[in-house]
Amino acid sequence: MAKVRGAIVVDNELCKGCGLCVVACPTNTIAQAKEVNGKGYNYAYMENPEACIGCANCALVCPDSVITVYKVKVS
Amino acid sequence: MAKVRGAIVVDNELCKGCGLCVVACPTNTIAQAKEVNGKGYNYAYMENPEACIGCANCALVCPDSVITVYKVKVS
Amino acid sequence: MADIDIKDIIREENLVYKKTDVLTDNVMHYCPGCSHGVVHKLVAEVIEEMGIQEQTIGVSPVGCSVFAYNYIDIDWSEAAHGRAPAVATAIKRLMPEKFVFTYQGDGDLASIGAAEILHACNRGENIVVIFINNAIYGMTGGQMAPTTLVGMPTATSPYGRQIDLHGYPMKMTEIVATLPGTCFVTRQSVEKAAAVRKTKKAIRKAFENQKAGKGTSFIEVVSTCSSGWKVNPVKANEWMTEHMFPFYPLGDKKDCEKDPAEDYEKYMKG
Amino acid sequence: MADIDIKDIIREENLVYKKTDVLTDNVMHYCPGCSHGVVHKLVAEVIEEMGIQEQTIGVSPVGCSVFAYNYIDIDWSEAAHGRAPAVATAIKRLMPEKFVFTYQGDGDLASIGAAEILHACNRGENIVVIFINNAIYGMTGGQMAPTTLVGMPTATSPYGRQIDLHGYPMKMTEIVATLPGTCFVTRQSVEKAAAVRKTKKAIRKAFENQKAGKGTSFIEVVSTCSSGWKVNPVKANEWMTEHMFPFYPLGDKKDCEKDPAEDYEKYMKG
Amino acid sequence: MGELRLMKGNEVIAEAAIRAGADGYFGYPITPQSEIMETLMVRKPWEETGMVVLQAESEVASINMVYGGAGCGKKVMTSSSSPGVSLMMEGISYIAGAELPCLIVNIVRGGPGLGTIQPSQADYFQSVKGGGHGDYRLIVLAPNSVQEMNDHVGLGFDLAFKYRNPALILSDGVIGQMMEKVELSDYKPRLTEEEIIEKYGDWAHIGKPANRSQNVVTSLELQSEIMEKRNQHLIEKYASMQEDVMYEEIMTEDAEYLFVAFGSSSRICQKAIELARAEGIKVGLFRPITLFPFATNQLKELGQKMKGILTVEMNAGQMVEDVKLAVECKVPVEWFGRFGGIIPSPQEIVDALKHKIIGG
Amino acid sequence: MGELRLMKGNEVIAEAAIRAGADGYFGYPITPQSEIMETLMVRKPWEETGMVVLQAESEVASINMVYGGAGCGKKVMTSSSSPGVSLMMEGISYIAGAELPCLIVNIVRGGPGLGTIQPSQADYFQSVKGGGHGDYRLIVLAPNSVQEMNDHVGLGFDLAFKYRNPALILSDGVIGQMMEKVELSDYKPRLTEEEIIEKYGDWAHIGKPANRSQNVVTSLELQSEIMEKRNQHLIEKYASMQEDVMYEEIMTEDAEYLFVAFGSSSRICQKAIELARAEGIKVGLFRPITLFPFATNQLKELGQKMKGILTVEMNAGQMVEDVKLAVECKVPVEWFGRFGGIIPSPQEIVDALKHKIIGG
Amino acid sequence: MTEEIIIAGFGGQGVLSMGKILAYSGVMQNQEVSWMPSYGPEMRGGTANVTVILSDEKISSPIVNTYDTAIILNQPSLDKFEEAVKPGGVLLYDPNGITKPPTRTDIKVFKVEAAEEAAAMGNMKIFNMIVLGAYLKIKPVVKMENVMKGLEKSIPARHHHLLPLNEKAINKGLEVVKEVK
Amino acid sequence: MTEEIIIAGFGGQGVLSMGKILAYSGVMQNQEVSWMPSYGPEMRGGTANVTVILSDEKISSPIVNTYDTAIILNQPSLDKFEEAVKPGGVLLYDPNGITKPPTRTDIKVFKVEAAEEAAAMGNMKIFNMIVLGAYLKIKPVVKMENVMKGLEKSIPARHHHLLPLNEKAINKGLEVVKEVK
Ligand SMILES: Cc1ncc(C[n+]2csc(CCOP(=O)(O)OP(=O)(O)O)c2C)c(N)n1
Ligand SMILES: Cc1ncc(C[n+]2csc(CCOP(=O)(O)OP(=O)(O)O)c2C)c(N)n1
Ligand code: SF4
Ligand code: SF4
Ligand code: SF4
Ligand code: SF4
Ligand code: SF4
Ligand code: SF4
Ligand SMILES: [Mg+2]
Ligand SMILES: [Mg+2]
Repeated sequence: MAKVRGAIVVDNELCKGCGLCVVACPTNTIAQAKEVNGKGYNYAYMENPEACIGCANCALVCPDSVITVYKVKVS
Repeated sequence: MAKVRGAIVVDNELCKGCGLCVVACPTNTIAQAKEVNGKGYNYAYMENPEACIGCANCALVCPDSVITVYKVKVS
Repeated sequence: MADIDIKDIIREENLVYKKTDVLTDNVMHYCPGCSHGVVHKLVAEVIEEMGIQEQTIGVSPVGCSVFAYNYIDIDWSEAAHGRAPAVATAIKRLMPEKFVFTYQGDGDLASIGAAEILHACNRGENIVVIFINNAIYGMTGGQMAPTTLVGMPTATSPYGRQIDLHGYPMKMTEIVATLPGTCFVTRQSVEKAAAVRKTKKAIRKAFENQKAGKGTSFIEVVSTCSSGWKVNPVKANEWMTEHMFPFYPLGDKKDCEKDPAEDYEKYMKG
Repeated sequence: MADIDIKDIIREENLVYKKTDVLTDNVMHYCPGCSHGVVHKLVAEVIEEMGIQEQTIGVSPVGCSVFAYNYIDIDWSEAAHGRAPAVATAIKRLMPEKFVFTYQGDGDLASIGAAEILHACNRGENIVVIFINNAIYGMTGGQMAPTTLVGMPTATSPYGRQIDLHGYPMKMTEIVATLPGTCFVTRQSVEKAAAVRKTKKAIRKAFENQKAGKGTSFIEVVSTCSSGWKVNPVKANEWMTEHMFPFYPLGDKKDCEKDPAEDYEKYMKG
Repeated sequence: MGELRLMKGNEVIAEAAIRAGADGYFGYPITPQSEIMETLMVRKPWEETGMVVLQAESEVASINMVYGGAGCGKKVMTSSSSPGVSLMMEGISYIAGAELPCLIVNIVRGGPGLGTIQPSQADYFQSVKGGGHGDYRLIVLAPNSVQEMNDHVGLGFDLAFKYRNPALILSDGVIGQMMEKVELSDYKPRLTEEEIIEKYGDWAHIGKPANRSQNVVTSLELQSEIMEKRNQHLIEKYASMQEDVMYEEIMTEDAEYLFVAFGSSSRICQKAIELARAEGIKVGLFRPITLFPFATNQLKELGQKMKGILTVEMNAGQMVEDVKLAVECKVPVEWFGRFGGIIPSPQEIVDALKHKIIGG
Repeated sequence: MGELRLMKGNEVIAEAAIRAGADGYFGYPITPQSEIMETLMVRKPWEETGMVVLQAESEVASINMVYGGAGCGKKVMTSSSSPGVSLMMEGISYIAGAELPCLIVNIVRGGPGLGTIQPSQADYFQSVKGGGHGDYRLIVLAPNSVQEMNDHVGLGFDLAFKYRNPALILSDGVIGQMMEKVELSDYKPRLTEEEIIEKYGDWAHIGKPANRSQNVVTSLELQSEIMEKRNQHLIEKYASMQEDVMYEEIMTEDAEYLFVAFGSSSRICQKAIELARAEGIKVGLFRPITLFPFATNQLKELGQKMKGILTVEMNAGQMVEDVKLAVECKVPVEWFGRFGGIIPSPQEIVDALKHKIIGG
Repeated sequence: MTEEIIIAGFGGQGVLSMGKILAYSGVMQNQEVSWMPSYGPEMRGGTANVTVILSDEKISSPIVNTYDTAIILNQPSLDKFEEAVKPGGVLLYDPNGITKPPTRTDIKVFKVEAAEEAAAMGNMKIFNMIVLGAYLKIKPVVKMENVMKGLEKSIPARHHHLLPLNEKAINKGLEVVKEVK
Repeated sequence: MTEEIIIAGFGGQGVLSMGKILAYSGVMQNQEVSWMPSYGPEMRGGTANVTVILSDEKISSPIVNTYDTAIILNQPSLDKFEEAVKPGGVLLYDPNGITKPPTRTDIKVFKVEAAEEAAAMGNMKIFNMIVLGAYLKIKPVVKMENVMKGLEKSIPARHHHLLPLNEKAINKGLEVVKEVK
């Protein structure tokens, strides 16, 4: 059975910490960092990288288009 | 049997000769004069005074409110 | 047939119809047969019948009826082109006990003043709007209006209104009927006595609504402009009956009295 | 579970989603979570997918999205408050082979610009209108918009919108759907991935309509303004889902593809 | 002494309107003056004095609501900023033509077009010469402090009613956004219906009793002979406003040079005077408070004694024309200004005085 | 020689626009200029040259359509009369701020407000000083014959594109409604897409090819430093327009007195010169053809030789300020005018010269 | 030569087009011309007038207050313009509908029964052409051939078949005009 | 006495209200005051600043280009305003987030770890009151009783229960401010 693994790259410095990706992720992959970036925002990051299925939901809802999504099939 | 007779008074000088009363009259009482009034309009008048039933249709449609209507019951 | 002399009929006691005193004695500047005259009379008669001459403020537009104030004997404001609903809004809000109505042409109300009428109706301003739709700009010499029918020639559509060039004729009455601020929206005409009677009833109802604080009442009167249309008044009425009525069907579009609650709920539910 | 290193996933060949090149690299000035950002992206993606970046002219409004031109990498005109539909009308009529869209807020489109949008839609201008309804004036600091819900507090209705004072919230989408010039009228949202996908489809369809010369396509996006609403972006989406959607129900209001003839006839018959 | 507060100029406009017994405010949001309507909405004067406050659909609607309200003999007002005021030009011309009293507040921002929201004085011509069509004039007041923002609301209404003419407060973000101490005016009750009938019953559309003829508010007159008489009457009215001219002279007794400046730039000029006098330059300030009527005679008398005059404006040189006309070109008159939202610094002004006037 | 016709001024505007290769006209009916759009609609230029003609929903929409069209690098125009032009003030300020070329025609009627439809020159200030907000200037042309109505359309477009600035033809019902002989201009083809790319590809929004950066038409600039630079650039541009100043001198060689008048009143002044000279009064006429740029230097040179100057305007005295400023108050300058739709008679003008200047 | 003419009557009497034909005739013989109509509220049912100037020189003002000739077609116009005829000038009128005829003695007064003649010719539309003929008899400021050219220029091509009728009407006017002494 | 102060930082740090309290304190002791904020595009997430002037005389210009005191709460503000402090004047800053500290030697530089102290006190909202306290230590231009009165006047009545906490924060500021030598 083919399985899917995904990963996202968030541009930390451009993320505004709105948290929309966090709630959009079906797999609870994302969380907001405790630290803030240069603009004072708690940027998003993969808290549970293994959970990501590369569905791109997070990227779709991100208003600042700072998420890039990758996906591979693993068998 | 009670019958109705009517009559209208047209203010000749103010009539603009639009002819709307003529077509509104159910009894063909009204016609437009061959002569024109001071403003050059062929004013309306009772051509068949006996026909008038005082229904006021003519007055209702007159844009310049220059028709006064009278009505009596005659037995 | 009982023989009776005309002189015996034409007597004070036999009077059944005369010009209302709420109309002034000024000779109207309108062209022969112009619908404006009939509607002026009806507004004046309703004001007389309701005994509200001292409490009524009219707002006249820019259009042939700009001089409405010369004919209906009440206090008036002459509004800038299209802005009568804004003017009336302020008058009514500042003097809520008064009766306030706008009297507007189709160029005035549907073209340049589209935003103002839409918003006044949407706010549900407690006013009466009389909308004279003669499908043309009468005053400026017969240019195309937003309500000009497809194919109808005007000074700015000499070959007739074409959809691709000028767009569709607009049905403002149907649009304002969708707004929850309006309580009574109707389309009438004055080409024959029966129609005149109905229109008067509608105007009366509109003013009664205002008295009862029900919101905006909107009365379109499908009208003629023989000068703009370049036909005589009798022909104009015929043309209107044949061509305007099918596109602008007469009748009430909305009457909150009939079911105010349902209406409101429908809107709020979307 | 197959074990694979993150680094092996994050590889060019595994890329499934990245920011479109039609978006510039400028950092958007919008507040965190603002819906404008999402919709900008969708417009940019559609332009990219259709390959029309060189032929598309955008018209930005006065509102928070006034600077849309800083973000979508095409030629733009910044329009006066409310007048984007007039600006777009001229651009499209003078360059019919180009793709032209307006991008407008609710204050811009439904309040000051009500006449212009109504008439552009009525003329059936062959343009796309993107209408961001966040129920508030974002740019000027959170004042009441024509679309502000009843009871919703804003800077100019601090105790919530009251019908008697401020009138009803307006449903522009329902209004323009009644106009025969529009070919596709829909209401969408971008609060979750599925909604984003649907909205993008709608935008794509709108541009395809323009290509096919079908008239005005009008896409309302029910949006949030966390700054104006004074809640965080996640809560804003929740609030929108709970309060805005019932009043502004999502979905297509009109799609001429489905039955253009019937629609037209219905209008012409009244 | 009235109530002392620390308030923003914009907020004061709102508060002063309520206290002046205003009957209605109609407006549309625009930076940097939205606080005026916001303050009113928070204050809810309709519950207190009965004043109507309405957010209109646009500035075009606002000014026409003002027209409607003013026609009722009511004290009504609107406020906006430059682009919004431009949209009011037709309406303002109507109000002036129909001779209605009202108050318009313009918190000017830099133009042309959408421009900038920063302070500017570039709407001088529009306000003073008439940006709308036809020969008309507004009464134009230029406050230079938060206190005057308060005072000019009452004054503006008073003059508007005295002359049956629109009055305009021309200010900008400096005065509108700034907080200063302000002594608020006492409450003045709104006029009752009876009072309005008594005072304005000869022209206001307030319902026509049987014993008088119609009151019609209109600016239309198709007969040229009558229209010309109306214009003539207006011209005479505008000339008569000279009796209400207002201006201020600061440190002019011994002055050899003169700044002429209004509104916020007059504040900067005061600082510039301090700096210049510290260097031994005897300079004073002539500040027109009413921009229309303009203090032509007073400026002529004072100005012609000077060695030179520098007009300081946050625009490309507008009032300078009226200054030249006032002193009849008998003294060198130059202009100095910054624009686009930039506020000149006191030192720049002193430097300009040196270069353009003293050394020039 | 071009085609000779007997035509109304308004009709000529329409015809000249087609022949000038105009791409679009957007307008709204208003007396006394509706013939412009009507003539276009009858002529159907879209079938001939491809010119777009659209009746807009209002003057506000018209001017914003012009803004949109001008941004495409197209030759676009609108026309209206005073109240309609007042409604365009915001849009005109935007066009000036965004530096777009276009042509606006104002066939002035008497104001303020709805006023009268008869001829007037009371929109001088609005046109020349800027009725909209912010520091901007229009190129203002004042034709005084039907022939110039033709000529100024082409000229207006040329200057508008030369300076990327709106041009305005300020005329009135005298010239608009009158028929005179006119030699129509030859047809000039509309620019092709390629030509527009070549000429205006650096600023017009015509679709962004991969090899250039975005063209954005906007008047917005929130950074004051940049905004001030934009204003500075505009000021310099307006000053540079002096090279295109136009004026006419009639019988000034031996003149001791001078009429200054533009547009239709300059025609009446010509008749007045005939009458005055018959009485032995040596009077000439200085006619500014461009009201902005104003022929300040030329008028200064000529005017300062005179014993006195009478400015004749169909308004309450507007251009007279610019005349005074031009001659630097060195010569008595007085104003004579009629207004409200009344046209002064030649004899009245001669009388005014005698009373206000010669005897005064 | 400069001829300053006012033509005034009711709207619908062809006042403006008569002026236009006259002006066009001037153009045809290389004169300078101007045609300045009244416009506006007088349009609807009211009076209409037009000032036509024909001149060998450039025309200064298209608006004048006194006229060499006044052509008057109704009473209100007579009331308004009789005084404006220059001493020694010409007043031509159609007596139909005139209740108070002109009284000035320092000018030459002519009348033409144009309405009557038009009715007799069975076509009220040529009324103004009869008046034009009458005027040209009194003041042959333009040659007949140029009048016909002017006429051709000023009426739409689809009406060119009416040219002979118009010519007949003009000739009728030349015939029937009479000086009132 | 005239004290011209600029307070500058991020939006949300309480820059404007700190200035307001200061200004109100001046009012309470009968001084002339002005409070002139930056406004506009800087609002959203950007920087905010306010010029406060306290004086015994009438204040001429509410806008000045040099300051007696600059209170600086982030790096961009430091970059912008360090140069604007008059020679001999005061620069007070919170080092939190400051990467390039002030370098001028002709002015007195102070620092207050207000963010840190506020966090320690468990309430970020009193951050600006700590800064205010620090300022008052350096320049006691207003009496503490008037500051408390000013505070009372400038915060809504429903928040008056927070006055003691604010007082505590001000006192903390008085305590922890340090001159940087
Ligand atoms: C701002 C402005 N634009 C245009 C006009 C010219 N104008 C006067 S009336 C009118 C239209 C009248 O048409 P409508 O409203 O349909 O009234 P009607 O004359 O047909 O009754 C127009 C465009 C004006 N007076 N003001
Ligand atoms: C003529 C004019 N009036 C008012 C304004 C001020 N203004 C700027 S944006 C805006 C409203 C913005 O609200 P909306 O259109 O809903 O856009 P949002 O910011 O919510 O996206 C207003 C009133 C202006 N710039 N011009
Ligand atoms: S791609 Fe899908 S699973 Fe992965 S982080 Fe984004 S939303 Fe979550
Ligand atoms: S949606 Fe985008 S901006 Fe918002 S937190 Fe996630 S990555 Fe950051
Ligand atoms: S009252 Fe009736 S019957 Fe008599 S004339 Fe009038 S319409 Fe005819
Ligand atoms: S309807 Fe009236 S105006 Fe018309 S013809 Fe009859 S009476 Fe005369
Ligand atoms: S032009 Fe038309 S609307 Fe105007 S008065 Fe004449 S008929 Fe009536
Ligand atoms: S104010 Fe509202 S609409 Fe504007 S950027 Fe912020 S969240 Fe978006
Ligand atoms: Mg109409
Ligand atoms: Mg919004």
